[in-house]
Amino acid sequence: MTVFDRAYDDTVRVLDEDGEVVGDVPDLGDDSLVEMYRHMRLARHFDGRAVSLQRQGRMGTYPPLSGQEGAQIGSAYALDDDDWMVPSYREHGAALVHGLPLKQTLLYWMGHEDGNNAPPDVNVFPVAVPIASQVPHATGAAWASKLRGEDDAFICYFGDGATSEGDFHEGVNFAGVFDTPTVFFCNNNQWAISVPRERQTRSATLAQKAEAYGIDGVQVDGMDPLAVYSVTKAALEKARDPDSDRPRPTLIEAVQYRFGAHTTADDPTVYRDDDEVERWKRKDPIDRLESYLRDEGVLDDERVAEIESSVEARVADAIDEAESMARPDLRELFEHAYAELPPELERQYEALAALRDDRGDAAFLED
Amino acid sequence: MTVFDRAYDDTVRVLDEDGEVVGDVPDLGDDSLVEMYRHMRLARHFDGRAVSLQRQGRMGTYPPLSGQEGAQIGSAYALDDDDWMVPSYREHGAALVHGLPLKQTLLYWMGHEDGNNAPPDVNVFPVAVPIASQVPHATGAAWASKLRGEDDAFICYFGDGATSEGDFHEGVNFAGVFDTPTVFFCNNNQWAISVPRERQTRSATLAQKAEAYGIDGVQVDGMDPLAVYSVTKAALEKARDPDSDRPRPTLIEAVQYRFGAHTTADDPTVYRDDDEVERWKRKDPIDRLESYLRDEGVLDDERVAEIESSVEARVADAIDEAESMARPDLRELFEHAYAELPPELERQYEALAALRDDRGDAAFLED
Amino acid sequence: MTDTQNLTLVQAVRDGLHTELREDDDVVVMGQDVGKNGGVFRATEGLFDEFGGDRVIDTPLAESGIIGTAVGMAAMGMRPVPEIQFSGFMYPGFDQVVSHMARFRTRSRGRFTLPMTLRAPYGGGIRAPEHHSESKEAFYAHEAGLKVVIPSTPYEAKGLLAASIRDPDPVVFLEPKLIYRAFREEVPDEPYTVPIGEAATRREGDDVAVFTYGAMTRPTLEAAETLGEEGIECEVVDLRTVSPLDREAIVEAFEKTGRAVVVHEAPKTGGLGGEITAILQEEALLHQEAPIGRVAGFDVPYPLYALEDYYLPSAARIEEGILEAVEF
Amino acid sequence: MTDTQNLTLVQAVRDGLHTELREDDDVVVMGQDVGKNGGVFRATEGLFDEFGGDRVIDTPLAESGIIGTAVGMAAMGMRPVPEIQFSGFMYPGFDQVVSHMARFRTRSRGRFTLPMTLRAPYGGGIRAPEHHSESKEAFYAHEAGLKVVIPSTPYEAKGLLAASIRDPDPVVFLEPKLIYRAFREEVPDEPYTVPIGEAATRREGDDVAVFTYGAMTRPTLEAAETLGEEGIECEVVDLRTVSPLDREAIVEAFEKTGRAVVVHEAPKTGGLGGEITAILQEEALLHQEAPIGRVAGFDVPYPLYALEDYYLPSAARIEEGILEAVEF
Ligand SMILES: Cc1ncc(C[n+]2csc(CCOP(=O)(O)OP(=O)(O)O)c2C)c(N)n1
Ligand SMILES: Cc1ncc(C[n+]2csc(CCOP(=O)(O)OP(=O)(O)O)c2C)c(N)n1
Ligand SMILES: [Mg+2]
Ligand SMILES: [Mg+2]
Repeated sequence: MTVFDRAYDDTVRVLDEDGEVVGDVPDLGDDSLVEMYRHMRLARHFDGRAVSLQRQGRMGTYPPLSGQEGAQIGSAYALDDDDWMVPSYREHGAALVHGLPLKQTLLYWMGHEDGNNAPPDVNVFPVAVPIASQVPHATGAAWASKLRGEDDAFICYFGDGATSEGDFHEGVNFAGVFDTPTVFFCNNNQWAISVPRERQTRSATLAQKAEAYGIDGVQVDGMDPLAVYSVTKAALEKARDPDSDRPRPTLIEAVQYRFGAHTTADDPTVYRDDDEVERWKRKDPIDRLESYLRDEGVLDDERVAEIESSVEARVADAIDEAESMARPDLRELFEHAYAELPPELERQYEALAALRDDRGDAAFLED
Repeated sequence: MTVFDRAYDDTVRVLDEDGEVVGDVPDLGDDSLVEMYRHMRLARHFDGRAVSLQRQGRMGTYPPLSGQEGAQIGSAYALDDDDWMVPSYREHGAALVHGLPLKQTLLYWMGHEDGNNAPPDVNVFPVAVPIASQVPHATGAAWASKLRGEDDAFICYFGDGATSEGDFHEGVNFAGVFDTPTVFFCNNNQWAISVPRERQTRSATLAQKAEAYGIDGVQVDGMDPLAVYSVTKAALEKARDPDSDRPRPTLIEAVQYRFGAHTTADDPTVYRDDDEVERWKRKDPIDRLESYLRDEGVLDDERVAEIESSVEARVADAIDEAESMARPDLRELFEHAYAELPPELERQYEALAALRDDRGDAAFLED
Repeated sequence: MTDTQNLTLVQAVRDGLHTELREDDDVVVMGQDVGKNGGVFRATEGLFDEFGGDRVIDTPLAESGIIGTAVGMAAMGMRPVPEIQFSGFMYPGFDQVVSHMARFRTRSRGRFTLPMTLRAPYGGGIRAPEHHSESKEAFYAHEAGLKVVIPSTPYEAKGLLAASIRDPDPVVFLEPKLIYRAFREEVPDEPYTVPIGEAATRREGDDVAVFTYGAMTRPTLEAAETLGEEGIECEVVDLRTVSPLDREAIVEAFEKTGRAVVVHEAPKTGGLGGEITAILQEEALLHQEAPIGRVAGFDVPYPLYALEDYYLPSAARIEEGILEAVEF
Repeated sequence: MTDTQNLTLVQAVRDGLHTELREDDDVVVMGQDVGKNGGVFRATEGLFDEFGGDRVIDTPLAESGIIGTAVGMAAMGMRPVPEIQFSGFMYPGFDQVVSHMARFRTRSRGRFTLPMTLRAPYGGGIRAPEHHSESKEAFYAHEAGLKVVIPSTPYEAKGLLAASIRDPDPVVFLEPKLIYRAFREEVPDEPYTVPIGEAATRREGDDVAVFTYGAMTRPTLEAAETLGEEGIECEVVDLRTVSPLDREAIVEAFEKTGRAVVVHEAPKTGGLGGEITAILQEEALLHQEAPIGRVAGFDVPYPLYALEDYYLPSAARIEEGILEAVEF
């Protein structure tokens, strides 16, 4: 019996809220477990710093991820390097694990497209802002890989709200029909801005939406990084196996909570109770894994302190790096609209550059 | 136990292929049963005449319905007069039962918008050509009725192919969330032009897509008019009952077959076998009901002949009526774009009218 | 004497919704986060508490669902006011806009009409993420059957919104979010309308007619003031409705000056600047003394915010464009 | 000497697809009914049998799914050629076109490019049902990052399609279905391209420049011939690419004649006629001798077929429009 042979509401768990083992601990080795822990801390710390950069006017609107580290880091750890990640806008943690430099995430939210230009060997798609629109991309990209006889798997992230969009439906349906190697990973963080999960859809679980596409669906405790790792790993393996007797695509519903605001532009106290937040905070994925690793004797105060300071240093460095980047050159506004600039665009650029030279930046820039 | 408490693939049936009773015959009375039969014959005859009008150049592209009379007439009979019908483009049979004059269907396919202008007391929406786009309309219209405290139910028709569109997903999901009095009636005729049902989606049934929306889903033999009637009736009653302990919306999958071409512009022999067509023709809904009614002693040769000739006369009259309508006036091109014509449109109209007066219709019209 | 409040544009929108919800039971407001949350820009603040969840409706995250169900409601005679959170997210529902909203009346020869108003904040300049800054009013203006309204002041925002909601035809109502909170104006508490289809002269001048709308009205007026100090007098016309255009007002302002510039933040190619130029060509060539200029967004995807100030027409670029027309 | 076949436009499209499928393994054709059925217009006839279901792919009925998965394929370096069955059904996938197809390159600073070609038959005149006759090329021309190509002859259809498929940028390729089978031309069997971005002069003349494209090229040439008999000589320019426009060719033809008319079947307001007028204003006002005319579809939803002959610009209307420009 695989992890896919269970009721949709039979949530997969490995660690309970106190970090006690209640399922099968994946065979990862201590070093990897510590690295997972470190990445969760890194993501959490990054998140706090990013929010405060925004508050200080050093960054634009930013979507925090705190509370979702278990799902992000757990799932990203299950990927091979060659596998591809197709994120929404909140998966900085997952992208980090898969090799995207923090500096790029910072740059992106500081308003530079460069943030999306992942290094060539980092298999991460650009941030997708229109909800669920990346779902068909993940199906298509995985389909391309299958058509070419390659054996990479693809993971696509999206939220609970995204499941209401037509693109979710069409993208997952195509994956079922063409049996593409795609793992659809739904970060059900209970809220789509102010709209609660229950108002998004009347289905009892999101995992059961798999039924509509004839693919596997499974619910996992998204705040349990080890459970997430295991389920994602199993789904990726199935995706990579053309001879599997099950459908290659899987819909994973990772049940979790966003601790903070939807973005820095949002005030969640308007639409949700502190009580609810507190209740979910007791499930904190970082505490859980830490407690398990301490019980196992893999982590102690010293190691945790070392991790904390290494994490702080890494984030600080990334911020320095990002902030030392100059405002992109005017030319960048035009450069990548086409492979080769059409003459009219060249002219638009030249007119703008001439006016800037003539009147100075002050005639354009607010700050 | 209601008709909704069954497995998605446990197809509801009343008459078998030979017209033998295999389920609960609805309590309709002989007259109604004969009227149902008459309407099926009428739809079938109309269909053949429409195809031949098209062949003779007396009508434009036309989508035939033969084979689908069981689903159309059976479901439409379940509606109250005050209930609303939201069709696609193939439901001439259903619309007829609900009061839309045949003449209007003819006019529509002869290229007159007038065909869509149903009489005020006929609760039929205009034909919707973009696949599945009428699904949210049916949800919204039903929702309006609910918000106003009215107790009308709404039936929305669409095909198997339509279930792949985002609008199907979004429309049905809204219905689930807002518990609208809508019956989603899927005419699964096995083909979306040349794309077979199995390539449309990997789910084993279309009925099970209801799972994604937390509503009831049920499969019915769409070529069994009595089964269709019963299931639709139950779904409509549930829709009309705000105190129902089940979700008010229902997804009905009516399994059936289109005997003819997708439209008169299509050649189905390119993509499907004669064998398959023959197999399905043995399930002909008209033969089935006829055989049942003959067995019951309700129909005999004489009655059938009378019905046949009344049907022929009615279609012939409708064709005469439709063909005696003049080409709409030029003004009609502009008249209904807005409640009141903006000055520029008035000008465009006047310029065109002046040119037509000057150069005559021959300067515009091909024929 | 009527009571007034000193409101920003977004508050005036809210007030307009409030008034219409109160006046007409058939009006409902619907969309993502418009209910409990009061809208991401607070355009629906407090309406949920006052009118309840059946009049001010939080919907699932699905634009086609929002617009498509509103079409169904409107066909039944209600007056839904769906909100799309940002105009850049209209596209998943674009089919419902062009294939149904625009066509139900004509398709059914007037049996079904769609008295609905589709609201969305639009335009750039607020340092927002990708897809949050576009202005694609030209899409809607090219689709017959729709009216397209863009307010630029609080007073008119309320009046134009009321007129849109009461209009028998479907209206796309685009709100320039850059000036949602830029300034305040006295706005009467009582219901009133500002007519759709009529442009407004914001500044009189004999030298050149400048046509604009939405958030670009302010930098255009700023440029006009600067040029005024140099003795160049601009007539600034705020179109307010971009479909159907107020051709009469446009032609009149041009005939007065013989020169014209169109300012919009939408990309230049295919924007309304071309349409207005063509109208002037058709109707008033003999008055023309200079090429009709366009100061517009560039023909590139709207950038992330590090470069957006270069993208949007600034007062400096507008001045430059006007000068070209004047000095020709 | 190369072999040729005498083909209709739709056959030339098919031949172009055939050639590119053969030349490049990364090319795949996908869409509704393109496989076994060979396309509802037979534009993909026989390709499924020759290249198999992994290269010529029947998809579910979902435009956003078709375009969106093609975006994903293209991002991985393939060259998908999705077909939308009629351009009027592009809209359920419009978000994928404007939010992704147009923007992937710029968004990722060129790391991800989308060498994809989105084909759709467009335009009226074939007595088709609702939504089957629209021409909304202006939507795509207003969206930076896309190229928009419209052939009008069999030879060029094949060459432009090949150029589009090989282009590093995403192309919207609109096929005028009214002339899918209107006439034949010798089309070489071998691969060749016709460059994107270049207009073609179809007829020389000194009196007036007439700009058009797609199916309107024929009635325009017809009108030009009629007027030629009366001594009025039209220069007829077929734009072939409507984004980016060949401004040079447009301006040159205008400078030669001082008069211009734009002909398109798209609705007048917001159509490309306005854009071309504005370009001429910007670049060549001093040559102008008459208002720039527009002969276009009316600003109403495209009618059902009983009235469509009135809707589409006919040779008579085009003559009339040209005469106005000439007699001014
Ligand atoms: C198509 C579209 N509509 C609306 C928005 C505005 N918006 C941004 S995030 C969001 C909520 C998303 O909720 P969910 O899918 O649950 O993801 P989460 O933000 O919770 O991670 C909305 C409505 C958008 N980005 N795209
Ligand atoms: C949005 C959209 N895409 C494509 C089409 C073209 N088209 C017309 S009917 C059809 C197939 C519909 O299949 P199905 O939903 O099964 O209904 P059926 O015709 O079998 O009744 C297609 C692809 C369309 N009308 N609308
Ligand atoms: Mg969420
Ligand atoms: Mg079908």
